[in-house]
Amino acid sequence: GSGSSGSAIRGTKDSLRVAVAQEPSDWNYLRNPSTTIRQLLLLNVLEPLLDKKEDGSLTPLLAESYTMSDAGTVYTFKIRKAVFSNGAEVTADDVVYSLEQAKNTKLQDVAGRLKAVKQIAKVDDHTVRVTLSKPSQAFLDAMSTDSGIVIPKGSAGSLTKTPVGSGPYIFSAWKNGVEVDFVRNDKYWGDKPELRTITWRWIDDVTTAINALRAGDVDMIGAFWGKKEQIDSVARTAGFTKQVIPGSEMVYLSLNADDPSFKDERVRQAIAYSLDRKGWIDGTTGSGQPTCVFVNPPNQPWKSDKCPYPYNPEKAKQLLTASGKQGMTLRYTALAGTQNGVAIITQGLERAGFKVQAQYLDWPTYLDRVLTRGQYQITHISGPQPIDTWTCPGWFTHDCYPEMDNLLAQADRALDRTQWADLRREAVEKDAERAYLIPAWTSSVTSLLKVGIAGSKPFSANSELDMRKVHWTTS
Amino acid sequence: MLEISDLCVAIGPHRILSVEKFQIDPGQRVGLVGESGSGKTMMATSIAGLLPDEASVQGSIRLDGSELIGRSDRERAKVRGSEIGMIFQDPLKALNPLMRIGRQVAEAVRIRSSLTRREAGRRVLELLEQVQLPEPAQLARRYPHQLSGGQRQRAMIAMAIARNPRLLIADEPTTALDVTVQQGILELLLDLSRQHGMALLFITHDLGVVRAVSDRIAVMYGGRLVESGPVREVIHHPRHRYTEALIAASPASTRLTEASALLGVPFQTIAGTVPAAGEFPSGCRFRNRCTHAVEACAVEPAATEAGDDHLYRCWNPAIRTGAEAHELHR
Amino acid sequence: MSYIVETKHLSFRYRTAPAPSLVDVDLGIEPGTTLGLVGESGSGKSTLIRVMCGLIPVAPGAVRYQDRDVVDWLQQDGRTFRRQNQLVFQNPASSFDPRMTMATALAEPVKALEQRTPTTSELVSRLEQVGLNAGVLNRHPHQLSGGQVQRVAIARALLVGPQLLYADEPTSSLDVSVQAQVLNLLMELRRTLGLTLVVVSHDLALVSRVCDRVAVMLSGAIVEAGPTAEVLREPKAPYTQQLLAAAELVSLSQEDANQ
Amino acid sequence: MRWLLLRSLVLLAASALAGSVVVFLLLRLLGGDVATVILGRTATPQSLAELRSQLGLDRPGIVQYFTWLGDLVRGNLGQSYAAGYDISQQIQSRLGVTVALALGSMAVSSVVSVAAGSYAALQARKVRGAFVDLLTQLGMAVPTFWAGLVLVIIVSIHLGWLPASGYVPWSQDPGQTIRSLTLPVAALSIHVTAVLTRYVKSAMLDVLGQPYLRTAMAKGRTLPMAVLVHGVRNASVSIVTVGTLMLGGLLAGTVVIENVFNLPGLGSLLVSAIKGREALVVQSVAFVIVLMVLTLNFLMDIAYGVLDPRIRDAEKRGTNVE
Amino acid sequence: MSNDRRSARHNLTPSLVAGAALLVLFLGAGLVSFVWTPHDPGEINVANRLAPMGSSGHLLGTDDLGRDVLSMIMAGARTSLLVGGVSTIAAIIPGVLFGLLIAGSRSTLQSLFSRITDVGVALPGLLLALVLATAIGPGNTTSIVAIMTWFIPVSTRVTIGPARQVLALDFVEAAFAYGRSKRFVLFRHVLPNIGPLILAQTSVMFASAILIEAALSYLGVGAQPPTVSWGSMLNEAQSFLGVSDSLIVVPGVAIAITVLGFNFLSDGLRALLDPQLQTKEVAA
Ligand SMILES: Nc1ncnc2c1ncn2[C@@H]1O[C@H](COP(=O)(O)OP(=O)(O)OP(=O)(O)O)[C@@H](O)[C@H]1O
Ligand SMILES: Nc1ncnc2c1ncn2[C@@H]1O[C@H](COP(=O)(O)OP(=O)(O)OP(=O)(O)O)[C@@H](O)[C@H]1O
Ligand SMILES: [Mg+2]
Ligand SMILES: [Mg+2]
Repeated sequence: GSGSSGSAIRGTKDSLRVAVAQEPSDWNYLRNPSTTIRQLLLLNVLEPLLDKKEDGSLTPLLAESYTMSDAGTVYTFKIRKAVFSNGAEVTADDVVYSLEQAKNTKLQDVAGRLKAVKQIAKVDDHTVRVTLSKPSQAFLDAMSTDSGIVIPKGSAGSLTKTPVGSGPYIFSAWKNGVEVDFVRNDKYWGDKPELRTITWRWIDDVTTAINALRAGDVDMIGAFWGKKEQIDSVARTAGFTKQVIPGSEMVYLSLNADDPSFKDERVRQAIAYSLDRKGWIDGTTGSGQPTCVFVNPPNQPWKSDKCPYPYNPEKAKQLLTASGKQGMTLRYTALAGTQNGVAIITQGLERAGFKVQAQYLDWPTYLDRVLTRGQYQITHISGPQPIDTWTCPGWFTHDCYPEMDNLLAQADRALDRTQWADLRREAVEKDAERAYLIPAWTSSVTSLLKVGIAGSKPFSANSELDMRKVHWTTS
Repeated sequence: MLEISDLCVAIGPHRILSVEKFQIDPGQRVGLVGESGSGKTMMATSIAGLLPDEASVQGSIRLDGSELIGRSDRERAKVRGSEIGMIFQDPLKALNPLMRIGRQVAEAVRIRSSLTRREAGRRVLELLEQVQLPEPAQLARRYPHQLSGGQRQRAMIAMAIARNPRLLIADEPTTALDVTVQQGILELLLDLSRQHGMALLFITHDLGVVRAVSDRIAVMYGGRLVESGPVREVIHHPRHRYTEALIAASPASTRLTEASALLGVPFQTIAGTVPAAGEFPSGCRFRNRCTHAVEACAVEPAATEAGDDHLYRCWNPAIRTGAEAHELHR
Repeated sequence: MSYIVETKHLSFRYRTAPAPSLVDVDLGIEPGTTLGLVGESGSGKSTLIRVMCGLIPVAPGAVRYQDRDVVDWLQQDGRTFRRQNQLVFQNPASSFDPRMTMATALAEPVKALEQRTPTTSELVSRLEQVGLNAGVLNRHPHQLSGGQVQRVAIARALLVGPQLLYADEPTSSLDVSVQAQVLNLLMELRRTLGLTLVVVSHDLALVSRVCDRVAVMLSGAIVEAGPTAEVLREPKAPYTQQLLAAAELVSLSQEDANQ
Repeated sequence: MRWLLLRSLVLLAASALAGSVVVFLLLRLLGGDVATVILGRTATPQSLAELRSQLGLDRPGIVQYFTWLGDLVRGNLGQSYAAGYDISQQIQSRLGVTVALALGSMAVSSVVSVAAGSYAALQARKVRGAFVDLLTQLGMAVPTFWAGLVLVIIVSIHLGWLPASGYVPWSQDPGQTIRSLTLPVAALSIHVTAVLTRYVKSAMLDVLGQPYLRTAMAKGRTLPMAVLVHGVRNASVSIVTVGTLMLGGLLAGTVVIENVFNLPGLGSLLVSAIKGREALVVQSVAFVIVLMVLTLNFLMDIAYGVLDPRIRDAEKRGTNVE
Repeated sequence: MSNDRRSARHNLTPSLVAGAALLVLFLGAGLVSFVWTPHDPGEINVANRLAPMGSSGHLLGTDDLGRDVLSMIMAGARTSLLVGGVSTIAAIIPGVLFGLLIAGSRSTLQSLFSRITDVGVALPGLLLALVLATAIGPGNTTSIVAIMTWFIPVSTRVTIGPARQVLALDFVEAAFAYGRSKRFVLFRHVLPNIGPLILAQTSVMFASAILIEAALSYLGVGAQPPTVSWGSMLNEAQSFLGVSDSLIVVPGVAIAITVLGFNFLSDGLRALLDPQLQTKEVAA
């Protein structure tokens, strides 16, 4: 795109304007599970103790180093010399405070990973000791996620509007409904980022976002939420490019185990066999990795190629016929906006001999009805939750069985990360066979950007849009 | 002063007006009568150049010898107001409801004149006074709906005479008014005409009104002039059978003081109704309603003179000669 | 009392009107007579007859029809009252529903008041009475001339056999030639049917030939009433005198004053 | 007159309140509440109950409504539950956008439609008039959001003249504000202009048949001048009435257009507040929108009186005018 | 003026013919779609997605799921027909009824009711639709209920004025004078006389209903799959600007043609049926 508007800002080397979809209602990562909060804040503004590499291994971040006791129940973190954006020094008190907050929050995503934590204690000004009730790989892993974020002591209250952290960027101004501005943190302890400002602009509408990009109103669309063709059309345009990285969100079908029609495993299997994962991806975002097992984020060491129910319409039909339930009506409850996905799944189901009745709900209603009350028969959704979320009572799937729980618990207690990975693999494979929770694919995170922007991280472990190394190459 | 010859107005397929000859002398007051749809308004609007777009006009209308037909709207607009003034039937509708009376009169005063606002204001008051409106200054600030019917009509007259036109056309100016109010307006028009030597074309369907204001009368039927002449002459000695029937049917022909004697006596009537445009018979247009129609009436009657500028178009007139008429009248 | 209808201290004001439209009106009409109601526009003529035939509720004052209060009539025996009191309006064109044929329109009062559908021959005989023929039955109001519609309106009023016929300016929107026809018709009906007639008009000359009594109204009040000849000969109220002078000016028979 | 004004104002407030009650009741129909939204996927019944009591959502509806009403009267609507932004401030800042959109397109379409409508009326029997009619019909047939999309494709993407989306506040750069509002206003104006043009034409035709125009011509005016001096104002009286009728539709249009152009107006605030079950915000925004429409209505009523002295007089007497 | 009208009475005006022709197209598409469409409008064929206009077997191309656009347009006509028809009729009947009753009521009540309908007219119906859609879920029912609630006060208001005009005519008083009740007069005299106006209004409303339905579906609160709607087609197509412009063009044109048809029809009807009663432009 060309045009004369805003030429004063555009093209300068140290600022970036990024379009993002959903404005979060607030920024309190301890209370609000919004992905956007993690996308924008994690690593950029708020730093956890550890960082995760592409292969899933952990490296120190705000913690300079850490040690684990032989029994795997005591972790000691040495805190780096760093300051928060409000000028205060990062101390062990802040870490204790932050971890306590995370452990005690009602948000299961954040608190759940810290279940094993028994005690968090300050050793000295820059040392913190965490004592676990049992060995837990989940705990260590959590230190690289939002559960391990460190904020100034007592600042949880102000997280909603003005989050303060020790990251390379400072959360400077939130213009509600319009945009939020980050500016470079000149007191950052590590390598200072090259960008001086990042402006995140909310644009709900895909086309609007693309138009804004083409017209030069923004430089980049972060975590693009549109269709393949749009991505391709932008990427084909001179001056623009795309960047696709594996994302941490998993797309899956869920059958309500409370529903008697699903007691017959042939019905569940028929549904699973009828699922055209490739078609689903192509018909929706166009980028993503089909998967039959529940592995997320994708950079985990327990990947599995196992697929108990690959797409097989014939088999689906046979199984349904065998179960004697041909022509049964499935009440499909879906989130508004996922119509294309439902259309594709429906076509598969109908070929197998089901009838489908779709109902679309907006997010709060969906939350209330499906996720909280479990009033549905079949649904699909995507999210960053790991398989542990489905341990008894099985969340909204209501599928509770001890085998997986045991395997996961065992894994968590493993002192060795290989063993941990093996056990988890076993667990997700087992779960895939049950076909209550039917994994479909992991979504990719695509960003559309102007040529000349470089330095993005090639993976995303916790939905984060890591801007630490992003910079303009030319201008 | 005004001369119309072979004027022919058509709208769509129908010839609505065809007038062979009609004239008004300076200072003369002519009454134009006829039933509804006889073409009176057409005649007036042709003279003023206010015919609807869709009308097609042929013939000639001359004002002081200069031809008006065929001129552009702009040029005819120059004549309107300054040479020819015009007032209309319903004074409420004919006034702009959103504009104060004073401004509407001032508009008439100031068009194509170099008067300043103040001078115009003075002239407005003068005019309002001239048409005998009470408290002109205060009245000028009112809106049309705040005036009575008679006052509105007077305001209309003030506009029409603002630039001392030589001819004033009044199209049924009193039809919507009460008789007592009508009386005032008629007297005012008479006065103005006499004082300024202004010619008056007074249109009405009421013979009594014509009788009250004009010296000459022209009777129309079906878009034709059927009879014209001095008022007294025509009313007392109508020639055309239509004129005769019209006078007889008019309640105004009853002498009020003798009314009780006539109580319950039927009015004389004209059989049938005026046909719609295009449904008139050939020849004399009145012949299918005429009780005196003869064979000759199938042919368009020629204009016949009955002396003293009295013209009529009838093959079987009510009175044949002046002498006979004289006798009859006595 | 030999009045067929009588008003007593009738006053009335429209809810939205700035001034009262009727002020203490006392008026009696003897059966078989014709009353002319004259007065300037807005003097309350239409209002008065509306009140008299029960279309507007009265207060204060009363209207008595055949020695019985009209309110009482309407409550007890509204149909009979309406049958006996009929109206003819000023504007023939608007007094008929443009969507109804004359046959339907004529049948309406009979259906409403007598609960039966009149036969075609019944309608035709009424039409002949007003000088029309069966040809008009299938027409809509706009397909008839003003005079014809006014005749149908009179026929419609007559179909239910009224005792009293109110005619509100029945000729003011008609041409002179047609006006005479309608007036003649009314006079003839009065004679043949013995109707009591109330004719509203602003034309004194007209009233003088049609009505045996006249009432003059001004601003809602009756300023003068009496036998027509008397009122015309010796008008007492100044307003009546004014009216007469105005009528005199436009009289055809008058000698030439302006010459 | 003053009493009349007071009466109208009271009526206005009453209507707006009635509207807010309706909205309040409607909100109770919605599934889920702000607590479900805040706690998201992993909420538990206990945590929900706790949060609800913390936010005061467990109080009876009546209490909640009157608390809100009290806040409204005090002019401080408090903060949104989840985001914690100041509601009054938020509404204020967004009101500007919506009002600019609505008034902008009202202004544009008034001007264009008066010109086009008068032209069509004067040329009613000619081909040129018919052409305007056809354009009008097309304008009425095109969905507003579609027009917006097409404008973006042509003007922003292909020609690159104007921004495709977004909004720059007045305080920041008025020039940019105008640029950012140009396309939305244009898109919004198409339908409104078309409809208004029809009305103007019909009102003008009506005026053209009025005797007072003939009177003006009899004074010596030419037809165009007579129309200009006497016709336009008379026609505008009936157009104002229509304008009132169209306001509701216009505001609806802004919601859609805000969506197409991603403008931070009241419409998008409302949509996001509904999505987030921010009852307080929804209620307040709805109240403001209703109040806005009614106020504009009220102003139009006044304009009507100013334009037409007959109305003024009738109102003085408290009568209906027909 | 009245002569003009009278002569136009039995003329088929160009508007009427054009309107009727366009609507035959629309109704035809909608009705035929019940028994036949070139393809099943819901049939997905991801392999053949975004086929351009004129490709073999797909006259108007295919959408992002490979569905046949022509079939979807036909099926979409059905939705427009259903939502437009039901909501308009469901609004016009009570609306006109209220209008008649209000026009016939006493003047104090009248001004009160008029005020209420004024408020009703002023309220942005889309707000209601949005809230409603969240409350009862998006779908055709939501569109219908929202459009209906939007249109009821509009049709009430449009009825009141002309009804009062008719009520002021002499034949109404004549009917009272020969003993007809107010109800009879309202339904047998007033209603038939404002009938043509209402018919024209219905046609205009139908057109607006189609526009509103499209807007609602576009915003995602209207028709939901598998129901096809032109508005939701546009919503989906919006993602393919610059990729497959025909997806934007085709439903937009379909909407415009249909709305144009109804508006023309309304004009034509008014010219054809209008009696002496002077009818003004009607709003929606
Ligand atoms: N605009 C028009 N289009 C078609 N015919 C018209 C038009 N104006 C008038 N006429 C016809 O022209 C004829 C003469 O009309 P005109 O208005 O001159 O009659 P009039 O004598 O003034 O009647 P009235 O007493 O009712 O005013 C009538 O038959 C009328 O129907
Ligand atoms: N429906 C009404 N509402 C308010 N005022 C009315 C109504 N009808 C008549 N008036 C007023 O009542 C007064 C008398 O009206 P009415 O119609 O009885 O007069 P009228 O003598 O019949 O006049 P006209 O000769 O013009 O018919 C007038 O001042 C008029 O303005
Ligand atoms: Mg005339
Ligand atoms: Mg009257």
